Amino acid sequence: MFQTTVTVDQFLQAMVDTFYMVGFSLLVGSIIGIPLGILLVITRPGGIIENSVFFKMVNPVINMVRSLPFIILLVAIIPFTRLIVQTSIGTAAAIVPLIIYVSPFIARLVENSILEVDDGIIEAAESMGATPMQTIWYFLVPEAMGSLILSLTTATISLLSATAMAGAVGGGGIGDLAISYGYERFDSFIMLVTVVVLIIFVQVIQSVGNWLAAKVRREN
Amino acid sequence: MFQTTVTVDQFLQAMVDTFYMVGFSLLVGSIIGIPLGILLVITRPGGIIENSVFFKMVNPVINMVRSLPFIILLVAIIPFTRLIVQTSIGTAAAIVPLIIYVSPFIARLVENSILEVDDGIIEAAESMGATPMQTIWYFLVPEAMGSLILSLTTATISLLSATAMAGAVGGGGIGDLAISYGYERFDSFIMLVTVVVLIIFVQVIQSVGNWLAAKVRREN
Amino acid sequence: ACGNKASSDADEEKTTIKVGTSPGPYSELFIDAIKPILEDEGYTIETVDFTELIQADIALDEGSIDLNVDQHTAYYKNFNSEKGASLTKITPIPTVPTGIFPGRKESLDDIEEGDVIGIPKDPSNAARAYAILQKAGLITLEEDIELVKVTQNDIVENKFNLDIQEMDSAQIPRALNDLDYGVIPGSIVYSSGLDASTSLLHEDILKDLELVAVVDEKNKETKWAQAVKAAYESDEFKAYMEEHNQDDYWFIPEEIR
Amino acid sequence: MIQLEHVSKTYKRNGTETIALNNVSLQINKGDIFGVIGFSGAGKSTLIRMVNYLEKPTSGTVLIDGNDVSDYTMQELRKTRKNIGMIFQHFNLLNSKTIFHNVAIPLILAKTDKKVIKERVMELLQFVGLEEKATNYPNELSGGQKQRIGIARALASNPSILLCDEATSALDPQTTDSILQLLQKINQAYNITIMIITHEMSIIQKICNRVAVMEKGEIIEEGNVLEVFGNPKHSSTKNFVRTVLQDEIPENIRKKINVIPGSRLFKIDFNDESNELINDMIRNFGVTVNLIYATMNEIKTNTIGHMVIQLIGASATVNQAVSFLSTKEIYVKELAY
Amino acid sequence: MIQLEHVSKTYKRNGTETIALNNVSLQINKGDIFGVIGFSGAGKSTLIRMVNYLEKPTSGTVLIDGNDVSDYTMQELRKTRKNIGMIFQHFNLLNSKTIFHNVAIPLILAKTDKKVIKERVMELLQFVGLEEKATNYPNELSGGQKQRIGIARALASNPSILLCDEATSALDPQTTDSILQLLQKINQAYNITIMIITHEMSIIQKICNRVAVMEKGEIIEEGNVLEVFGNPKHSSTKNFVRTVLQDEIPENIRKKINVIPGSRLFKIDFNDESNELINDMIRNFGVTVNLIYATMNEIKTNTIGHMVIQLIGASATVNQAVSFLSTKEIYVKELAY
Ligand SMILES: Nc1ncnc2c1ncn2[C@@H]1O[C@H](COP(=O)(O)OP(=O)(O)OP(=O)(O)O)[C@@H](O)[C@H]1O
Ligand SMILES: Nc1ncnc2c1ncn2[C@@H]1O[C@H](COP(=O)(O)OP(=O)(O)OP(=O)(O)O)[C@@H](O)[C@H]1O
Ligand SMILES: [Mg+2]
Ligand SMILES: [Mg+2]
Repeated sequence: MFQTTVTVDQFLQAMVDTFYMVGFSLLVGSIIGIPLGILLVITRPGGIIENSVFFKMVNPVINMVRSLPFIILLVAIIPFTRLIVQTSIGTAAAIVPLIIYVSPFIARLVENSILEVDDGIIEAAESMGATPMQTIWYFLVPEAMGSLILSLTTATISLLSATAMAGAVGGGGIGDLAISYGYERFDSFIMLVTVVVLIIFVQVIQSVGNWLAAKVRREN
Repeated sequence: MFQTTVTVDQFLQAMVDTFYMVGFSLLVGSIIGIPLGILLVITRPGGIIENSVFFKMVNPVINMVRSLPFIILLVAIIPFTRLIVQTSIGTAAAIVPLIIYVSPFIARLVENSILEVDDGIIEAAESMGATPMQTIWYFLVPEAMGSLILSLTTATISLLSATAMAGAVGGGGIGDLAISYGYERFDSFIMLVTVVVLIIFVQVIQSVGNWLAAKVRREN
Repeated sequence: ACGNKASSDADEEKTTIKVGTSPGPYSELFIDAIKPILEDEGYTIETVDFTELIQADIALDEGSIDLNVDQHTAYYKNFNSEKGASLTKITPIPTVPTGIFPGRKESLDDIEEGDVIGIPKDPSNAARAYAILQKAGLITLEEDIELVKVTQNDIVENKFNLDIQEMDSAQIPRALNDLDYGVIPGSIVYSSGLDASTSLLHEDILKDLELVAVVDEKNKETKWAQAVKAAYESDEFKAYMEEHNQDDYWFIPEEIR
Repeated sequence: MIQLEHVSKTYKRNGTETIALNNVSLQINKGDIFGVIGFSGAGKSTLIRMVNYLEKPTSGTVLIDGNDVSDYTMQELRKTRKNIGMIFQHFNLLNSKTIFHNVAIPLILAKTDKKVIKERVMELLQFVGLEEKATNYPNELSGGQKQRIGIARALASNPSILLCDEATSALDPQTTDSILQLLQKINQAYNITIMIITHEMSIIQKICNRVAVMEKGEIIEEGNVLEVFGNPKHSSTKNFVRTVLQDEIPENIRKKINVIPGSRLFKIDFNDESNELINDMIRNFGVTVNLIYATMNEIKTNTIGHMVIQLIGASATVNQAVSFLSTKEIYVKELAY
Repeated sequence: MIQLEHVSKTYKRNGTETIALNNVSLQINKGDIFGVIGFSGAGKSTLIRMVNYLEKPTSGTVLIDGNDVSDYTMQELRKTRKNIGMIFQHFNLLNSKTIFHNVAIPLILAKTDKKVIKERVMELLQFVGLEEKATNYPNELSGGQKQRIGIARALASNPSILLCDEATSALDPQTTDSILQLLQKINQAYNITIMIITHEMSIIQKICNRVAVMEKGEIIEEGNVLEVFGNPKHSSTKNFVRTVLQDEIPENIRKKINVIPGSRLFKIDFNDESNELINDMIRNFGVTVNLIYATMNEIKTNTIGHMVIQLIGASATVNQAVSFLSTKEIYVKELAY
């Protein structure tokens, strides 16, 4: 039961890789996805800077990226990946498709959160002559913050789950360890350990997300 | 370019399998996930039927399921799958893990949507002596409907993307075709066709979702 | 095949070999038996884990890794022609044969109309599976078909109308309860701890389906590549195989016997 | 009957406490139209939310028909609440539902027959003058229209207690009057108890029989409307009374008074009893009486008011006239110019 | 200066049309305190939202300082709006931000220096009596407190036009008065233009110099406050005037009148000019004058009012007294008992 071919070093490296992949893709994915989600709200018909050209261009692109199975996405963008990180393998190379996978996902969740902001708030912003940037920054984002945090939490967990597929390009990480040792090498011990670690990760992410959201909503 | 080893029959079968997997798992996943999401809102501290035992039990379970990479989930629940559908292979067997994958995902999105309902509405319900079921049905759900529809749209698209992994148990479907023929057998024609079909699917799902949500929000 | 980082003049001095490894016995064999030999000769071995053979080949082609020991000739040739790559073998290496294993049915004699049989879905292993099914006389494939490209559609005759389920190879041992038979690649037999001797039928390993050590064409003659080849052919390795292959688990190609 | 006994409510956040209600005791009898008046932030909304237990008191007891609400099971509480209609200060309408549905919802919750619902809702919409908005949605209504929907909704299930949190603040006086008349009508017809929060004295004056004046979380004066407002003790109460009853001479009238040397200024009660006063003084004492200012107001069915008169004449005659006033048992007060 | 020219606004949904504004023309001059009064749903909120172009007119033109707002680029529109403060009927506060931040936001948008913001915000919070709530959040405030925050926010950036959509509807009269005084002060000090929507006559009466009365999307009467309310033409206008000026004898006073045979009842103007009337009639004609009812009210700095008197005496003397009244150029009308 307790015998395994995975070394402690390997395991620690996998932890590091997972942190790195999730952290980095979440960061960049948010930097891309959050503004994108906001843009989807404000450029839509009736939005504060209604722009049907932008909306009708970006909306399908997001759908397109969202429609590709992760492995296909990963292959499809190899040339792009190489352009960005000079290689198509390893943790760095996994991050590019992860970012591309999570950004539109975040955009959709953000879009949904921002759409829930009361119209009256937007009117207040308009009446003060707020620029679109100010409306976003001082009105929409703060008012949607609780929901945005929960959305990012959801995205982070989906991302963690997607890093498991990073193994395809030698990305490593805990999920890959679970798949390539636990699943493909039938190493039940490492399967158990990795699953427990993943559960703990998710538990922590969700708890932090819930706590922050509740704090923002001033429920605690 | 236009040569391929995939037959038209095979392709149509894949379409049918995808529809079947997405449709069925979405249906059952919603039946499980929506009430679960609502329960998460109403049993949480300060909720209308505050129940910390339930909340503290279910919340981690959802996190647990959400933390597993799909393929691991699939393996982990094989005994359960066999119990339900009598087999661990084929499309039917893929549906069980898909449901288990999507239900907590839907629950989280629903939770986020329902949390955005104005407190005043809940107070109105309370003041009328509405039962918890009535509060959910006549107050929370209608008020969150626009957001709920967008959440389900997001879940459907994630689900479609997850069906690609159903190939692991011989589940078939368009995504699997893309991977095992387009990707693994370098069949660029079928890759192109499947990707186009997936994009169209997603486009349709998102458009229908957006349209319905806008309709519910009376924006069109 | 562009963006090659490894500069050729440095090749002569190259003492670090990057190996793309995949789950299964071939990478393990390399690490257990070949790596120590190479290290004794002053080489440093770095490994990069892949779960996808294609990705390993792509990495090999672009020069991110130097060596791969997880595929057969048919596979890399197909990769070359599809991707315009120029991978080449330096030596055949020990190979674990694929076998038909019992599921719900104990013996191939019990085969019946409509039986369900699980085979690997990845093309490299699917090729072996179709070959062994043909060998067992259960199906007939089109003549002159390139084995690595075989799919269900190339079956011209399916005598028992078998329901052939293509699935993840690692899934097959786990699904034997729901299969009448499973065609399981040696690597998975090894990993899953199945008793190889319970196999109902062994494949005859065709030349093109022997595993090979693969490098980029232009590195074929480098010192380090030759060192790898030499390691597989060395007496030390032979002794290792002698010791570790008592139950004939491995098929050892003629060249390195 | 509604009883609050020593009810306090404190809000805590980050260590700071806000005392919204401070040891409030109150009894509202069946059939009362009970007004609660007070400055913004006095604790009126908090008080009314105690009654249907939307907010639990930090300490103290809430009794409905003699039963301690904190002893109720959820089910009993719901049953009680079904009998309590509430009009919210911020309306709390369902934006996703039509006006019709918004008004119908208490009936839907009570599983009322569809046909009955339809009739009842249309009747209520007619009452509040919005039958043509039945198929509209709340965000298509004006502020006052939303408020009227809130009123219709609260009345839908014929509650036996009605809680109104500034139910007419967004309404013009005419619409307010028609709503108040409606409330009065149902109060009389069904003997329902109505609790009205407002800061408009005119509402208290028109329909309440009892009133509580709140300040800083406390009830500072309480009782029969005429008693409280006829003889206000606290300065806050006086301030409210002043809003309907201009208690002092308006500034610009005061400025224009012709200050005749030797003349004196008096403020006296003005009610049904004092119609003949001026005439009598002029006739009986030969004093000249100028009417400077007068105001009169109805509180429920009673009239209260006062007037300011200027008496001119020989100091002795003026004195006589003043002592005549004193015999009349009316309030007299001399004012400085 | 604000000009609306033939402005109409129609809302369409599912084929049905709601005409919220119907060909409205209006001019508000710099420094005006312009009141808009009307029944619930009359179109007041729609009208005020035309001014800062939160809502585009379906037809017609909106001019600010002579410029057609529809010609503005977004940037120009924003610049104009920065100069227009607005108090919303439903407050529209940011729930995620503290009270301090809510009031500060127009200044933050204008990139004002932090220290200046702090001073200005605390000053405003003091004005509206909520400095101790600076670190609270909107959902911790009472209805009236929220409204006061909305007022403070609208004033923060010293706008030159202030739009108030029922800015005091949730406030008690005393707080309302202090807000109105504040508005009046800034109107005088900075000559800012204020547009006030209300259905409380008392507000118009206290601070507006001009008024428009709306009904069903139209302006039915408009002009100087004293003119419009001193001599109301439309019945709606009369109804509003009646709310501050009880035009008719209250029912229960009327009931209690002692109907003396031969006596007659008259309603006459009651203003600065009529102080001595009663005295004069009694003295000069020997008629007995009972004061039945009187009310007096200030509209801005003018006083209007009326009284109801009962004249008793020989028919000839009464007639003489009545004709004496007529010579006084005051309004006299005989009433039936
Ligand atoms: N979005 C909308 N869609 C349809 N009708 C609307 C919409 N907004 C306002 N209306 C209608 O236009 C009319 C005028 O509304 P407005 O809000 O201007 O009234 P108001 O005079 O401000 O009333 P109140 O005093 O009740 O606030 C009302 O009949 C209202 O129902
Ligand atoms: N959730 C809360 N947290 C902190 N303080 C609160 C909360 N709710 C109310 N308060 C405070 O309690 C006091 C009473 O509030 P309440 O709403 O009862 O006043 P009100 O009399 O209804 O005033 P208004 O006439 O302005 O509506 C106020 O000072 C308010 O700021
Ligand atoms: Mg209140
Ligand atoms: Mg309005």
